[in-house]
Amino acid sequence: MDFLQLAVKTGIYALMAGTLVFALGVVTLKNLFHAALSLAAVLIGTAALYLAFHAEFMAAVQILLYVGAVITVIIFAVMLTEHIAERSILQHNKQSLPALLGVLALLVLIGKVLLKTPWPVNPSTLDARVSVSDLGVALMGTYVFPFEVISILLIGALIGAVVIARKGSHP
Amino acid sequence: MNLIPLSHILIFSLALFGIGIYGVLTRRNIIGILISIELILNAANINLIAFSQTTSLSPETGQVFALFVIAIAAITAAVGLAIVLALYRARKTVFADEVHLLKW
Amino acid sequence: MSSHLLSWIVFTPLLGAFILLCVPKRAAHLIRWIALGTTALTAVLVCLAFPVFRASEPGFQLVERVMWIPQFGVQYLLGVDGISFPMIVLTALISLMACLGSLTHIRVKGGREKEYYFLFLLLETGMMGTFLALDLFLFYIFWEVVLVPMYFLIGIWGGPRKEYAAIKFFLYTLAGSLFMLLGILAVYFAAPTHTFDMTVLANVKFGLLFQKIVFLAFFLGFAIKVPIFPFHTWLPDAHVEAPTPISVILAGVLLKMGTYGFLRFSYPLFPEAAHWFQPAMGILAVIGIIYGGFIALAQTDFKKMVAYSSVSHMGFVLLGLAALNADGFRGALLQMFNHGTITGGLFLLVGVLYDRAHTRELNAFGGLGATMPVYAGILTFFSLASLGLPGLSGFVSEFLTLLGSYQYSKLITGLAAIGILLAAAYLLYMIHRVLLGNLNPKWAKLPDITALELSTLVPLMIFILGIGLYPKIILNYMIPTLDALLIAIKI
Amino acid sequence: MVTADWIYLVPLFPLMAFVANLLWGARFLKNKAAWVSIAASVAACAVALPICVKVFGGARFSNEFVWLTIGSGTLRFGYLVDPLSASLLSMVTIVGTLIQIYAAGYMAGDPRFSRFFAYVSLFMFAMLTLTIANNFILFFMAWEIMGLCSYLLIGFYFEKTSAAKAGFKAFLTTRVGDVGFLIGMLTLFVTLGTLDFSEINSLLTGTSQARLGMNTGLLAMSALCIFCGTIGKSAQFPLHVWLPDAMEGPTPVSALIHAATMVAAGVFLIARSFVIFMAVPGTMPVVTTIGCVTAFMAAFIALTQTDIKRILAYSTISQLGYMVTALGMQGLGAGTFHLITHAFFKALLFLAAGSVIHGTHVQDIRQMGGLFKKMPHTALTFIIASLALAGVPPLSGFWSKDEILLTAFASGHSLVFWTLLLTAFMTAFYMFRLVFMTFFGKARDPKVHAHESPALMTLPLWALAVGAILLGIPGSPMTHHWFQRFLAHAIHHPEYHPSTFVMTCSVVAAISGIALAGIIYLKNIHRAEAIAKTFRPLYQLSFNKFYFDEIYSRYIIRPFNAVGAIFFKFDVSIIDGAVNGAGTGSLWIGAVKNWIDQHIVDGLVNFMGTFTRLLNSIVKRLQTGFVQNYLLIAFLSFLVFIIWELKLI
Repeated sequence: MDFLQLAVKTGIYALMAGTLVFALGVVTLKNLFHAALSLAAVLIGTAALYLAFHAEFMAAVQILLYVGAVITVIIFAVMLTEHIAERSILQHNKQSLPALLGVLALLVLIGKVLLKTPWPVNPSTLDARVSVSDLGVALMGTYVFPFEVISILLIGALIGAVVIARKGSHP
Repeated sequence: MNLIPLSHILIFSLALFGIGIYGVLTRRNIIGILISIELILNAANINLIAFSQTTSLSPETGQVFALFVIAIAAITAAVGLAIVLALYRARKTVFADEVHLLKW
Repeated sequence: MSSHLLSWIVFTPLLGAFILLCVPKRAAHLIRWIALGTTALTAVLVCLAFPVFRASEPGFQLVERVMWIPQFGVQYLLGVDGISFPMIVLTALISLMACLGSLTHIRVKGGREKEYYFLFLLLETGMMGTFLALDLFLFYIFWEVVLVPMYFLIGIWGGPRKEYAAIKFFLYTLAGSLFMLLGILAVYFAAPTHTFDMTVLANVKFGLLFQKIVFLAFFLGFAIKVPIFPFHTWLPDAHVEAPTPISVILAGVLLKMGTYGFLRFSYPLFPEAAHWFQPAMGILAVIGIIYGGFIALAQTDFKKMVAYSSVSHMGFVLLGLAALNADGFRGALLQMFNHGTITGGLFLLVGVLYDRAHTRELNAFGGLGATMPVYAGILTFFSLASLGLPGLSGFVSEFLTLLGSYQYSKLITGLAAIGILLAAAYLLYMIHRVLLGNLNPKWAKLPDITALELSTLVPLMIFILGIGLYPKIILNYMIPTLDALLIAIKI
Repeated sequence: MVTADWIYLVPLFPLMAFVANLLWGARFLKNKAAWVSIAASVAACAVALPICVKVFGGARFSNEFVWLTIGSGTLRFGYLVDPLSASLLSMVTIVGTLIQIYAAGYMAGDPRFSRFFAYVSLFMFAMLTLTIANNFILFFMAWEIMGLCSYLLIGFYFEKTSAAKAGFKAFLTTRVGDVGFLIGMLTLFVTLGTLDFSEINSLLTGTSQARLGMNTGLLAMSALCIFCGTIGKSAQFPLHVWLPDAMEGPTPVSALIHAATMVAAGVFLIARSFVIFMAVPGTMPVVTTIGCVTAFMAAFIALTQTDIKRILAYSTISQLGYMVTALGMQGLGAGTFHLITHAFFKALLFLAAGSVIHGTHVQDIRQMGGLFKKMPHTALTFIIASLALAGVPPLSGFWSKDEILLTAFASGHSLVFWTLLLTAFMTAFYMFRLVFMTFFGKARDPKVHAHESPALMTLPLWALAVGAILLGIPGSPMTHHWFQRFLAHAIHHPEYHPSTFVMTCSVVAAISGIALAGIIYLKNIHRAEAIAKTFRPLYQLSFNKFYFDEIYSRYIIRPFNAVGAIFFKFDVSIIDGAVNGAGTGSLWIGAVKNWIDQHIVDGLVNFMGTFTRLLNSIVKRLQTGFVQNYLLIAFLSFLVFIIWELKLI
């Protein structure tokens, strides 16, 4: 194990830790705008993690789609409803404590299971690189049906979103 | 990838997931809930990609499904936010606990 | 196509119903034509069955058998024999007439024609399926399929108390069919090979106590449909409130489903119980005949009178069934067919009058024979057929029924003969009040029956006259099956 | 050449006329409708009479085809032309044709002219079918269709409430008898296994009778039930009430249906099923009694009636009673003979009375008088017929009535004999009361302007008069009772030698009746009132027709309607009420139900309600309406589930 590897390893762990911190920020920050920004940070962190997994295309999609599109939409929404998102208003409801306890219990439980499970590792795919063309072939071949379903869903959602948000449909 | 054991990554995604759940359960603002849902989806995505590298299935499977999840996340955001806007227009609120038509 | 003829007969109306769904609401003309075309097509399909159906053979023909739910042994099993064949002919005929009758009636009633015809066609599928299903499970499904459209047809297009009548009809029949469902399940679990297949179950010997209990469960289901005294009170309300074409179907086909059930399921499955219940059924039949007749005599509402006369006439069917001999069965099955045509016609005639005068109060009429001579003639014709005038079909079936029951019990037959007398009384009294006497000036301008209305009645009249003059034409289809049934249930 | 199978055409001709008149009568045929019907009748005559002549020569025809399968056997329809049906067939075709010709004149100008002839043709079809029917079912079918025609024709002027009611009454009353007839047929079928006349004949006569010894009870029942049919159709006591009311119909109908043919069909029915009655002799007295009572009662009522047609109607009932009595005393020949002769002179009487009504437009004999000069043809034929009915020799009525009296006398039924003789006296009296009040004396009502009827109507009168005069010959002692012996081919029944005593009695009764009528009504009309006052109770009884209508209406019709109403009430309030759970029941059931409802049912229901609400108040706390709250619960439940499932604790 050379230094570089160690550095990379440390970097990844640091990345994960940072991402978790931002994630905490997402759910705790009072200002929704800030929360949205931390979400962006989380997403970027995740994208970086993808790079470490040699999933470059996924990283690109993550950045483009999530950070580029979704976050933008969210921020728009936040700004459109902004005057309510003031500091003075309570941003969390009264069930924080049970929720927290539940989540912790979940973490402990699943974590225990995760650690106990002997994860099978297939050495042949461990270092396999997935090229974009491989993805394309898989999408258009094996998974063409779900792909099409997703596209229909997208269209539907698009139309639906337009219809719902259209002014005048609700007086 | 071989640098970090799979279980660590799973722990990480689990933590992300837990945080997301916490957010969904506690955020009053519907937009906040939506954001938290994005966190959860992200955790799932990380798992998918991690598994795709290590299990015996062909490696692109996980990525393809991750792609689908991203698409669905986009849909959720679009429709969800549209609903939020409509709700805001109709009821002048974006807080989940102020929308309780189902209450006895 | 002929290889799946029965399936075609059952599902053609459903197909038409789904085509209707795709037609825009405003295309009322198109909707009417599609509905009429579908019922006509079904009738044509039934006609196609005539050359294929071998009348001289007992047993099921044109059988279609597909495993449907293998886990429970449920099959899609259709078949036709001498009992069900007349019934599907009747169903096709009455549906076609009722559809023709709907053309003007529903338009007058204020539209929603698309929904109406959709439900109408659904109803036809249910009726056809009920008469053709040989699998108990399938039978039950079709039986319930009939119920739902009927509920809406009465509840939406009915008269002033339509909701009450529809709910009453629905609950009554549902209660009955629940008992029937219990009976079906009991049979299923009691049979050595768990099956719903009629053809298999008919050969199974059940214990006497079990037979009695399950027979009673089936009896409740069927008795409410027939209806047998004292389960008849849904009938007048449903009939009076339902729109004319639906009354026609109700009287013409739905009531037959009950008595058909006896012949198809109760008797072959539980022969010993059938013999055990024979006196009870005979007595109930006579009570129905006399009771219905007396009440019909007291009616002042035209439709209610016809409805109660149905109770009386269906009593004859039950009487024939209770006789448990060849003549009784023939009379009963023939009476089922005849009652369908005759009472169907009477309801159509009530509708004709109601569409013009907007009242059904018998005492409000009088002397219509002078202003509506054709209508008067046809009304007299149907009334005479209903009261059993020889030469018309009602006589043949009543005669056979009485002949059968006479061999069973003289007392019961003698009492049932009072019913004939009552039929003459209430029908003639009705004619007297509607057609004869002084003309009420209010009705002086009523137009006579139209060609469209005539077209719904004339085919029925042909059947009534044809069967009355030469009953062999239809009895030939029934006799082999009924005789075989009689041998099978002999103990 | 006419073969026997052509006889199928006999009823078919009128049927075709019926269809033609019904479908095209009102629009195309109009006044020609009568000629369609008459042509059909004439054609039926042309076919039937040659065949009848062959039968009179000794031939006998039958043929059949399968109509219906019953049980193990079959019902075969066909024709049977034996002496009995041949004599009736010839009578019906001839009288029917003549009456239709008359009706063409009588009904001229009626708005429903074609309808009338359609009905009459249908009736002819049914009557002819009945005469040649070879079994009871076909007989019954024709029988019922006749009843229908009778109903339709009585109510022909249905705008008149009384006419409509009369039709209703006629149909329903005869239906009572018909139901008996139907049960009789069923019994017969169950007993003998056949309904074919010839088969019944061969079963019940000859050697096989011994085998049926054990069935006499059922056989007697079937005979009596079949006799119910006669009682209804031939208007015998106690179901005679419909016939007088049936006079509401047009007069030709009264002549055809209610005098000559249909009502005689009841007598024909007994003659047809004579072997059954013979097989169980115990039934015969019943028949005799009913017939005798009817004959006397109807004649007694006829004494005081004032409506010309009603007098004739009661006279018809009385004469039918005669025939039934004859048959009850095993006098098949005598009864049938009187049936034939009576058909002619009674049809003639009705037609002549119709002519009178046509000419004067009144029916009450008190408004008539002195019509002889104004309508001589009518009056002459009427008097001829009256003489025949009264039993004055040598007219036909004398011979046939004498036969019946002879049967009664010779067979030892002396009470019956004297009753019938008294009836004969009364018959002569009321007939000539009618004749004298109508045709002689002075015109009593100045408003009545009488005129003779057209030739179309008077010609049939004369034709029938010829029959009324001459038809007695075949059955008279002069021809050695040819007719009776001809009929006896079929069935053996006792024969009696003519007795001078009986003839003398009969003639004396007729002459004295006529003379008494002449004394009272020809000379001094006021004497009648004086007599009526003297015998007031009897007069009232006769005038009010023994109060039959009132009794029936009070003790039968009203209870029937009441039962209907009560049942309906029962249905609505109790059966339906029980179903609906609504307290619309009659009082005590309602009260009981009410109590149960309030204290037990309602208590239970209310308890259920309270209990549910209690639970609800707890459970509803869970329903906060906050999505996230639900989510939290779901999440925690999920956790618990995982813990449980993984057995982590």
